[in-house]
Parts: sequence; structure tokens; C-alpha cells
Amino acid sequence: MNAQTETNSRELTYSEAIREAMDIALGNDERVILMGEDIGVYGGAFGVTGDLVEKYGTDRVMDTPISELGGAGVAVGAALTGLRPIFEFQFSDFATLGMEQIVNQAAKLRFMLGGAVSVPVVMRFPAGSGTGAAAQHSQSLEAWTAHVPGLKVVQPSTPEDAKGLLLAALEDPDPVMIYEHKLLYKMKGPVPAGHYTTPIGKAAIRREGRDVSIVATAIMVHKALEAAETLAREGIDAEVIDLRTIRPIDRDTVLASVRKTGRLICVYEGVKTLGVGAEVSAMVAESDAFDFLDAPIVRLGGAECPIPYNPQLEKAVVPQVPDILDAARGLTKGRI
Amino acid sequence: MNAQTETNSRELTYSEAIREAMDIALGNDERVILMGEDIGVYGGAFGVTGDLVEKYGTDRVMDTPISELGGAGVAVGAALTGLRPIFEFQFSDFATLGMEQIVNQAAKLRFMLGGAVSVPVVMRFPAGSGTGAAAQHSQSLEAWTAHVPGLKVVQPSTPEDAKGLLLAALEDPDPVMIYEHKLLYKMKGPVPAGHYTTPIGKAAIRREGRDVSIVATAIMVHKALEAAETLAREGIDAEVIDLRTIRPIDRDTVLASVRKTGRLICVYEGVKTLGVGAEVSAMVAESDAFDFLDAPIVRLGGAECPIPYNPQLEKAVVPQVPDILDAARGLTKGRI
Amino acid sequence: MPELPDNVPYAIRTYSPERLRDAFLKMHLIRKFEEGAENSYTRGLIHGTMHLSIGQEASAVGACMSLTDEDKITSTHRGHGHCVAKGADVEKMFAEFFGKETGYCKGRGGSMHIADPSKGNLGANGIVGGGLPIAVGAALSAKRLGTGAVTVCFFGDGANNEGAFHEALNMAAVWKLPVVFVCENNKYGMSTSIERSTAVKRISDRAAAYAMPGVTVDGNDFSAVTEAVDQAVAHARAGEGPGLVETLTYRWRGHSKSDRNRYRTKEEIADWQSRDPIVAMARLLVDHHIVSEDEIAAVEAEATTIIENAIAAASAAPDPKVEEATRDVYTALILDEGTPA
Amino acid sequence: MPELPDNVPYAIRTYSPERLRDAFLKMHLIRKFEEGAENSYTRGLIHGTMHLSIGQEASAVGACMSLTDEDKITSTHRGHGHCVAKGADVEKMFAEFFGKETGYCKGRGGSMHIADPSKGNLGANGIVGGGLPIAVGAALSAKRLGTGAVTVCFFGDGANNEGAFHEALNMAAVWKLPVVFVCENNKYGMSTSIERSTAVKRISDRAAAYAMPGVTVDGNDFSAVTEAVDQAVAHARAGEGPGLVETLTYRWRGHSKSDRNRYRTKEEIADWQSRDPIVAMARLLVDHHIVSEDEIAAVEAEATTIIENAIAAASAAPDPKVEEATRDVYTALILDEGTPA
Ligand SMILES: Cc1ncc(C[n+]2csc(CCOP(=O)(O)OP(=O)(O)O)c2C)c(N)n1
Ligand SMILES: Cc1ncc(C[n+]2csc(CCOP(=O)(O)OP(=O)(O)O)c2C)c(N)n1
Ligand SMILES: [Mg+2]
Ligand SMILES: [Mg+2]
Repeated sequence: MNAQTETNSRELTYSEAIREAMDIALGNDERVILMGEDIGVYGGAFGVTGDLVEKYGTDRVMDTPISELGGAGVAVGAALTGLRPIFEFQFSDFATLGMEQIVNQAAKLRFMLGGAVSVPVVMRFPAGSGTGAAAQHSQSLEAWTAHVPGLKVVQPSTPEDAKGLLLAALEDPDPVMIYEHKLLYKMKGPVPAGHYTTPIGKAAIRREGRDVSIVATAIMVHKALEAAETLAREGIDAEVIDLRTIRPIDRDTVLASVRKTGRLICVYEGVKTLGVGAEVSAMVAESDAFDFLDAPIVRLGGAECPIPYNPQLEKAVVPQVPDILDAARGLTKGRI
Repeated sequence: MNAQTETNSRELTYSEAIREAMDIALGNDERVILMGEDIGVYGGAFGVTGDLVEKYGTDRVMDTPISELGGAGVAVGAALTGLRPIFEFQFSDFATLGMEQIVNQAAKLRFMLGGAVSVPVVMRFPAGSGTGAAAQHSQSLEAWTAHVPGLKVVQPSTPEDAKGLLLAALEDPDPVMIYEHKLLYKMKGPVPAGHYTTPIGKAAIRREGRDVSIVATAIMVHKALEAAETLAREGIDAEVIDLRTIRPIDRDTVLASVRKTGRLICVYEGVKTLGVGAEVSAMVAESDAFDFLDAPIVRLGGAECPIPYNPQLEKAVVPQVPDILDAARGLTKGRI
Repeated sequence: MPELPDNVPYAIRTYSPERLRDAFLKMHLIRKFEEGAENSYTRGLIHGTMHLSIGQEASAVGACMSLTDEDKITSTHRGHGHCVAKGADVEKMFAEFFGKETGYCKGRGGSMHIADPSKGNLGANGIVGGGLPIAVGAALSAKRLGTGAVTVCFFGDGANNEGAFHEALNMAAVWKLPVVFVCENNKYGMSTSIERSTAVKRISDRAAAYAMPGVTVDGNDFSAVTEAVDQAVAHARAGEGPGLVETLTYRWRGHSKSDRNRYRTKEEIADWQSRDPIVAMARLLVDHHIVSEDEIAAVEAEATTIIENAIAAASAAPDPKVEEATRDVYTALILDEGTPA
Repeated sequence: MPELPDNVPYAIRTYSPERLRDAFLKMHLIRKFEEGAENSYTRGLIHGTMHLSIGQEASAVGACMSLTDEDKITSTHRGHGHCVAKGADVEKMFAEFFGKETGYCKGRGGSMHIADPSKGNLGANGIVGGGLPIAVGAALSAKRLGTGAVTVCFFGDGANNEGAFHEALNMAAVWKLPVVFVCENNKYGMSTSIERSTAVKRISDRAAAYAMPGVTVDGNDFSAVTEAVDQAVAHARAGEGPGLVETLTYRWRGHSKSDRNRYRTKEEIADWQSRDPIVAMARLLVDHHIVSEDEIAAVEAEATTIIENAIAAASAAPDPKVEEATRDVYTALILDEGTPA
């Protein structure tokens, strides 16, 4: 953050930061509209849209019927013809109903039409577990869209990035999928005022370190940082990388870190098998950074089960700080 | 294959083998029904169901309306209440419409209900490129379902396995997703007569070798075998593993091979990023087989683009034999 | 039972005093269950969310009157009432709500997934419209296996705009399956009124798009619900295909706990509260001498006791073991070694 | 043009001889395009699949009569006709069909994705029902941006059972958007007849489920199609909301090249062929002295020449470069460095 940023920034929650980004976009650009279930007078299931409908009216902050496939498709069609829709899936789990439009249409239209069109649609996916809402309301399926060429996919972990990435997404001519972890909505952090963008495709090094690289996404960034503090007291100097964008992944930043530390832990909430960390691991294992690896690449991902309702169980099936500590200690044991 | 197998086996195409499996199942078990678009009098878009409707009637070989979400959901509900449906998505691309029922319902019902129910549904997904049907009819999205706990996911590469895995899927109490590569439908191979099952969760070593492990799925198995013949003439002894099941992956077989060869190439048609090979690579990189690796793990996956229509372009964006040759030569250069 | 004249309400004519008293008890159980749930939530005992059906009791209980344990239902996120109506044990329901190992889902599912397959309840569903195709599948099983069972598929007015609604009703009609679609129209899908979400005024008018009978009834009138659903169930059971029944009702509470009720007025809520389905049921039963005024109070007291005991027992029940968090993902993970060919 | 009496068909009353002659030429162009496509396929020039619309020309051309280049259409897998009707260049269409760099999609899309955004054609679609919500989105843009444009959404009888149909029509109606849904009912979705797939006989009857006007017309009667669609377009353009027009027509060829036509009879095919929409159009134009018998033949000859030239030119056009296979996935992959806050 530069000096100017610091002067202008206030503490906002993650959801306030997103709302501010939408407010700025709605104010600056007539083409921007918001669409989603209960984003109007209700203010959104997680309160993210808040009272924007009062400021911009129901023509620009549109409650949709409960029609995820159709709603997503309307957003795609609108983006194709001049609007800049921001479509909210109320829970990312419901996007399972909209995948056809996201993957077959939004992601592919430009390519299939030989470059004749762009689809500047932004979609928001409240994701993740921790709210006691059980298996159908707690998934982290970002790996699906991150697997699909034509889409750009981001997972902001801080209020500042939540705002900056949303504004970047709106300026991007291509479809951008934004996964927001529900437990982050109430998290506070400094957010610069006014319009700014956070680059899509760039990871952030949240903590520099020499001994082990921890590449994390979304809420896991905070767990990694917490673990890094403890590790520091034990003499283990962890570098924490916040991936931020998971399609395209910032290869350079990840590889540079691994070349430096020789050890890699990938931490993500999605199911371990074929979750985002699988790609990070494979990307490193196929690169020239492989030769710098001093130890196997550890992945900490969600357990191989749906998210359980019971809160203790719910916590047990996603990586926690002690898991990161164990992994880092194991990797560095007797080696530093 | 044992002696008995050889006696009883005939040459069948992959699609004949699947049809034979369905025929046996329909004949043996009143609870088995087939559902899908145009699987009756039309015989299926790829002719897989053939004339089964004539033998078993429209009550057991049911043409559905063009309603993928609803059709998949009906199959789930029927499986939950006593039937054994085999549901065909006409093209795997259309399963993007049915993901809600596959992922939120079929995969999770047992877990969410604390083990009170099982969902013995089988779904078939004709997948892959090579037919000139362009971006919306050529995808390989098996990584999506392979990411989802509660599902079992297979990708048979031979007629024998196509039959054996389908019969195994029907005996399995859990939902099994079967990805069939369209270009394999016409491929011939020996298929044992009568009822038998191919175990879900077990990879097959198609060719033993010492120098490099090639872990491949579906049609890529054949390209890998073709490459291995050429490599053998160059003095490179490749081991070719056909993954067969991609959830759960047969970790033991893969790791044992890598421990032996020290080199790994993953070959798959799905988009490289977050495709099945990402998991294979990460699984090896996090295991004790890591210490046996003499070189980076190479992944050969689909290019980062939708499948183009033009046949030269279409071919160029998925791995071909020369790509496997290059990779194997590169990995072994000066080392064996 | 002697045949009663036509001006006597359908339910009175059709069901024994015991069945009617039981239905009345169930309505009270639902009300008390929901109040107990709300209270537990307020006391911080609940981690997740919940959707209360207070005000909708007549619809849930009325719709299940002619169903046996062989008949199936599929339910929704607002499913506590359907579950009680289909005969569930409220202690096991509370245990689930509290995330206990003794709950219907062993604490894995919670409020949105309570199911009771032994009684034919295939479960609540967290996905709006998710149960619609599943219900059609259950009806397909019944038809193919010749069980004679009917499936009642509950869903809300909001769900009627999901593609799954369209696909499910169409298939049910084309294949003439024994399924009855019961749309509990409580005027809102979360905050979005039917006027703002749905192109038609009466959801039952959509039945014509599937060439099936469709009817709208007062969902707070137990007898009216029973009459309409029973007829549709009989029709389905006779092999004449599916039907759609819309029950007009109202949820007194917010959509869930995050609801500030900004999309509706206090007057509207009060108006509907003045048409309490339980009060109406009590009047019906007293008017037709099924139960006396005294017994009315006794039934309520009985429900209160049952719920209090259920909450106490469920609270004391053991939590699931954390080591068993990933149990029951698969029925059989033991890898089959394959059979020789 | 002097006002003509009511017994003169709508199209004759409404459109100039030039427009009518142009429509007739377009119908021929579609027929010849399809025949040329089929012939190319038979000669092994085509790698992929194709869906021919021979027999459906009146529906495609009739439905586009009142549209300008600002108005949009969304089309289907069976989209060649819609594309020609909306003014596309048949040479670029063939080039696309042949997978050439000069094609509408630079050889990346092929038959199922031909689009011509410059003329308002948002494209064919390989996903049945995929274009329905997209059309509603285009109509939303038109309404918000005040362009006055109308979107015509083509889809088939098979597509009417997709959830997307339901969701799209409902949203279009709730938001009163300028979109006209044109269902080309050719009796089959692939092999599945409307009787076996659809609970209603007339798809236009489903319009009532969205409180929008619905009408069924003879899709082989150019004037009838034009009259119905023009009225719906005018209604939509006037801000009165969407409409549904069902055009009854028939595809003479199989669904695609793998079709053995087992699900329909030779007699049925012959019967529909005897009601050739192009022959009917010729009769209409001759009867009303728009063109003479001689000119009729000249129009057909003109179409033949245009198509022959287009095929020749497209065949000679360059293939895409293999090195450029992954071009145009993104509009901008250059990573924005972010703006300072
Ligand atoms: C597919 C899907 N979309 C959205 C939601 C979020 N959601 C849960 S309940 C609800 C409202 C449902 O309305 P309705 O069907 O009328 O049932 P009611 O809550 O009124 O009983 C919404 C939007 C969901 N759970 N699933
Ligand atoms: C979602 C989806 N399901 C299935 C298909 C396969 N398919 C292509 S065309 C077709 C039939 C469509 O019928 P209809 O809508 O009547 O159009 P028609 O072919 O008759 O013009 C089918 C099943 C598809 N392309 N997309
Ligand atoms: Mg409701
Ligand atoms: Mg058709």
C-alpha cells in the first residue's frame, strides 16, 4: 500500500468493501446493474448489497425470481449486448444450477464466435463452510470454474482486495467469477476510498519468509498468517502467499517463492482432491522450481466428505491453524 | 485376463460392450431401467443403447424429454426408492445442466441423512473431442465430479473395462459416474461373455516398464501405449498405467510405479489446469514417492481453450502421441 | 361411521375422531416444535440456520392425511411441519437440530436435511426446487415396482420459478406418475413476493401447462387442504396421473433469522395471524363435536409436554465423535476386487 | 402503397414487392444453402455434424420480416435458416461450415455457432434451450439502454421442456421485456415426438403460464408466420411485454446425419413435403402479382448461383493457423497492474 492509500483508507468490513465497489460502479457507469435473489429490499442473504436498491432503484438492483440458470443466462445475454451485470448467486452451491450458462456460454462465446464478441459479466459466489448451514450451503467449488478456459476466477481474502478485484472485474472485458468466503464478510480491514483496482492474475505475498512457502486462498490466508506467527516464534520463517486469482494463477510469484524456500504447503478449503492446491502443487512439480524442492509438497484441503452440520464436525473437515503448524513443522524438521 | 476369459471372449466394440452390459443388467434385474434422451427407437445419439428398447420396451428403456436437470433428478429419486437407473447424458457437456442433482443430491444424500439411505444411480457421460462438434459438444469435465466426495467416477478405456465397470457400477450402492470417450465407441477389443465386474478404484498397468511412468486416462491410454512402442525402439522402457477410476484414484498402483521408474508423465484430455493429471501429480508430489523422483512431473493435458471446430485446430489442442514422445524423451535424456 | 351430509366439511365427513384429534395434536406439535426451535436458537444453542413454518400447520398436516407410511413425501428447507405431519419423532428431530448423534441424520444434516425414510419422508432439501424431480423419481419407482405408493411433493411459491419445477411436472404428466405437487404459497420466496417473481397470479394456473388438474385452496383451512390433496392423491393412486394443489398460507416468522421483514407490513402479518390455522382447526373440531373445549386445551398441553421432553432429551444426547466426521460418505468403500469373467 | 382489403394475406398487405421478393430469395437461399451443406457433407468435406432446416424456410424468414439490424435474434443448432433470414453473407457461412479462417467464427465455431452480431444475430447455440435466457438478457439490455430493439428468440419444440424455457419466459413476463419467443415446432426433438415428451398438445398453451399472449400458426405459411410474429414484435416494441408464437413446421431431413428416421413414417415425410413452404410462397407471390411465373424461376436460379459461388469461394479460403488455435479465449489477457488507490 502506498502513502496515498494509507491516507484515504478507512476500516471497512469485507462486505462493506464489496458494497462500496458496487456503489462506485453503479454511480460511474449506467451500464452496471446488479442481479440476484433478494439483493433488493432484503439487502442480500449476507447483507452485501445492503440498501443499494434505495439509492439506485429496482431497475438497477434487480431481485430475480429463484431461477439460477435463467438468471445467470440473462446476465450473460445482457453482458453480450451492452450492460455490465453483476450477478449474485445467493450461495455458491446454487451455481450448480447455472453451470450451463457459465461454462458453455459465458466462457466460450468469445472463442466460439472467433473473437467477435466479449462477455463482460461478473458473477459473485458466497462460498465456504463455517455457518452451520450444512452440505448444500457450504461448498467451495471454485476449482470447477478455475478449470474452465474463458473464465477468470478470483478469491479475495481482504476487504481491500474484495473491493479492488470487483472493480477490476467490472473493467475486464471477460467473464470474471468472484468467490467470497462467507466467514470473511464481517472481517474488517483498511480499504482505500474511491476507485482503484486490484490486478486480476497477481498473487500477493502477505508475509515474506525463507523456510517454507505457504500458498493459501481466501480464508486460509488468515489461518496461514496466524500459523506463520507461531512458527516464527519457533524459528521457522514462513512465506505466506495469497493466491487471490485462481485462474490464471500467478505462476511467477509461486515459483519464485518455492525457489527461495524449497518447501511448499498449499492450503485451501475446497475438497483436497482436485481442489486448487492440486494445481499449485502440479504447477510447481512440473516447473524448474522442482529442483529446488527439499521435501514433498504438502496439501491441506477439505476432507473427502460433504460439510457436516454439527459445528465440531464442520470445523474438523476443513484445514485449521494446527494443521498448518503440523505441516510446516514436519517439512522443516531437522532441516533448518 | 485368465484362461477362462480368453475362451469366452469375443471382439466387440466399446459401445457393443456397454450395450451388452446393459442388456445383461436389464435381463438379470427388474429394478434396472435406462433413461436418457433418444435412447429408445433412435438407439442413442452414439448408438450405444441400440435396439434394447425393442427387447425391454419403453417402460424400461425410457426416452426422456430434453430436461437434463429433471431427468437426472428423476434418476436420483428412483435410485433412492428401489430402482437402479442408468441415466445417459446425451453429451457430457449437457451434464452442466444436471450438476445440482448430481452434486447436491446424489453425492450428498447418504451423508446428509446420516447413512440412512444409499443412492445407487449410474450416470453415463459421452465425453471428449475429435468429432468436429465444437466447444459445447466436446468437453472433458470429469475433473468436476472427481472433485466431489460421495461420487465414484470411472473412465474406461477398453471394451472389456467398459462392460466390467458398468456392471460393477450397477452393483455398487453409491452413485457412479462413467465417462465414455466418444472416439472409443467404435474401438474393438476382446470382451468376456456373460456377467463379470471390473473393480472400481483399481488402475490397470497396461504395459510394464522401468524408465518412466505414464499415467493416462481414457483415450490417452491408447496414445500412451502407441508412444511406448516407439520409445521402446529408442531404448526407453515406459510403464503405462490406465487410471480407470478417477475417484477414488488408485494411489498404491501409481506410487509403486513412480517409486520404480522415478519419472512421471500424466496424460489426459481435459483442460490441463485442474484436470485429473493435476491430482495425480499432486498425489505423487506429496507422497513418499517424491523422494524417488528424478525429474519434474510432466503433465500433458488439454490446451487452455475451448475445443475449436476446425479439425486441425481440434487435434492441436489435445495431447497427441508426439507430445508424449517429446515428454518422455525429455525426461529421460541422458539419464538412462 | 354414518355418512354425513354434504354441508359438513370434508375432513369431518372423511376421518375418524381419532384421526382428527391426532391431526390436531400434530398441528400443535409443529407449532410448539417451531417455538422450541426458535427459543433454542435465541438461547444460542443452534449454530446454523432454520426456517420456521408457524402459520402453515394446516397445510402440512392436511396434505398428509390420506398417506400411509408406504407413501412418500419430499420436503423443503421449511420442512419441520411436513416431517411431523408424516409421523416423525420430535425428539429425533430436535436431536438433529441440535447436531446430535441421536438425530435423524446423526447430526450431519441439521434442520435443512431432516428425513425419516422409515415413514416415507425422503427428506427436507436445502436446494429450492431440489425435491421436485426426486419426487417424480419416487413416483416412477412406485409405478415400475407396482407398490401403489403415491408421492406428495411439497414446495414453495418461490420454487415454482425454478426450471426443476417445469421439468418435473412435465415428466410426471407425460409418464402419468402417481405424484401430487403441493405448492405452499406463503406469498414470498424469502423477500420476493409472488407478484414480483411470478408471471401468474395463481400458481395452480400453471397446471394447465402440464395438462394436469390444478386447484388453489385456503391453506389455513385444514379440511379444504385435505379435500383437495386427498382427491389428487386418489386420482394419482388410481393411475390417472399427477395433480397440483396450491395451498394459500403464510409464515408468521421471517424467512430465517437474518430477516428484517422489510418487504411486508405489520398489518399483513397481523391479518394472517388473525386467521390462525390452529384456532380454525379447534373451532372446526369443537363445532362438529369431535373434541370438547376442555379437550382442546388438553391437546395443546399434551403437545407442550411432548416438546419439552423432546428438547430435554435431545439436549442431553451425545454429540457425534469428531473422529467419525467423514463416516457415511459412501455405503461401501471396500473396493470390489472384480469378479472373474 | 394503397391499403389492400382484409382478405388479401397479411404479408402482401404489409410488405413491398421488393421486400417480398427478397424474402422469397432468402427462402431459396436457405434451401440451397442446406442442400449445398448436405452435398459437401456427403463429399466428405465436413468433419463435424449439421442440422438442416429444409422445410422450415417460411418460419425463419417470416419471423424476421419486421426486424431491423438493431433487433436481435438468438438461434439454435438448426440455425442456418435464421442466419440467412437475418441477413448473413452465405459465403462467410459456408466458410465457417468448412472451418475456414474467413468464416463468421474464423473456423472456431462451425455450423452450431454461426453468428453475425453486426446484423443482430447473437448466434446459433449447441445447447438446446441455451439461447432462451440469453435472449431475455438481450431484451433487458434493450429496455435499460433504451435502444428500442426487440429480440426474437428461436427455439424448438424439444427445447420447450428445458427448465431454461420456463425460467426465461417467466422473467421476460415479470419484467415486461421486449422479446418474442418463436417456437419452431417440427414435431420432434431429435427422435422424440412432442406427444412423448410434452404434456400439452400446443406449446402456445404454455404461454398462459406466463400470462403472455400465445398463438399457434401454420409455420409453412409465410404470411401467417409474419402476421403472428409482427404482431408480437409490435407488442414487445411498444413496451407491452413478451409473446410466444408457435410455428408448426417440419424438417424434411433427419435430425442430423446419424438419423435413421426410425421414429417417423415415409408417409408423414411425404405429406409435409407436399406442403413445401417455398412452393406455397411462390404461389402466394404469383397469385398476388408480386412476381411472375418467369421471375419465380429466376429467383431460384439467382439463389443457386449465389450458393455455388459461395461454396467455391469458401472452399478456396485459407484454413486457420494451427499456431493460433488458442487465440480469442480472452479479450484481454494482459494483466492489469491495478490502479493506485
Ligand atoms: C436453488 C436455491 N436457490 C436459492 C436458495 C435460497 N433460498 C432458500 S429458501 C428461499 C425462498 C424459497 O421460497 P419458497 O419456495 O416460497 O419457500 P418458503 O421459504 O416461502 O417456504 C431461497 C431463495 C436455495 N436454498 N436454493
Ligand atoms: C441441453 C441439450 N440437450 C440435448 C442436446 C442434443 N440435441 C441437440 S438438438 C436436439 C433436439 C432438439 O429438438 P428441438 O428443440 O425440437 O429442435 P429441432 O432439432 O427439432 O430443430 C437434441 C436432443 C443438446 N444439444 N443440448
Ligand atoms: Mg414462499
Ligand atoms: Mg423439433
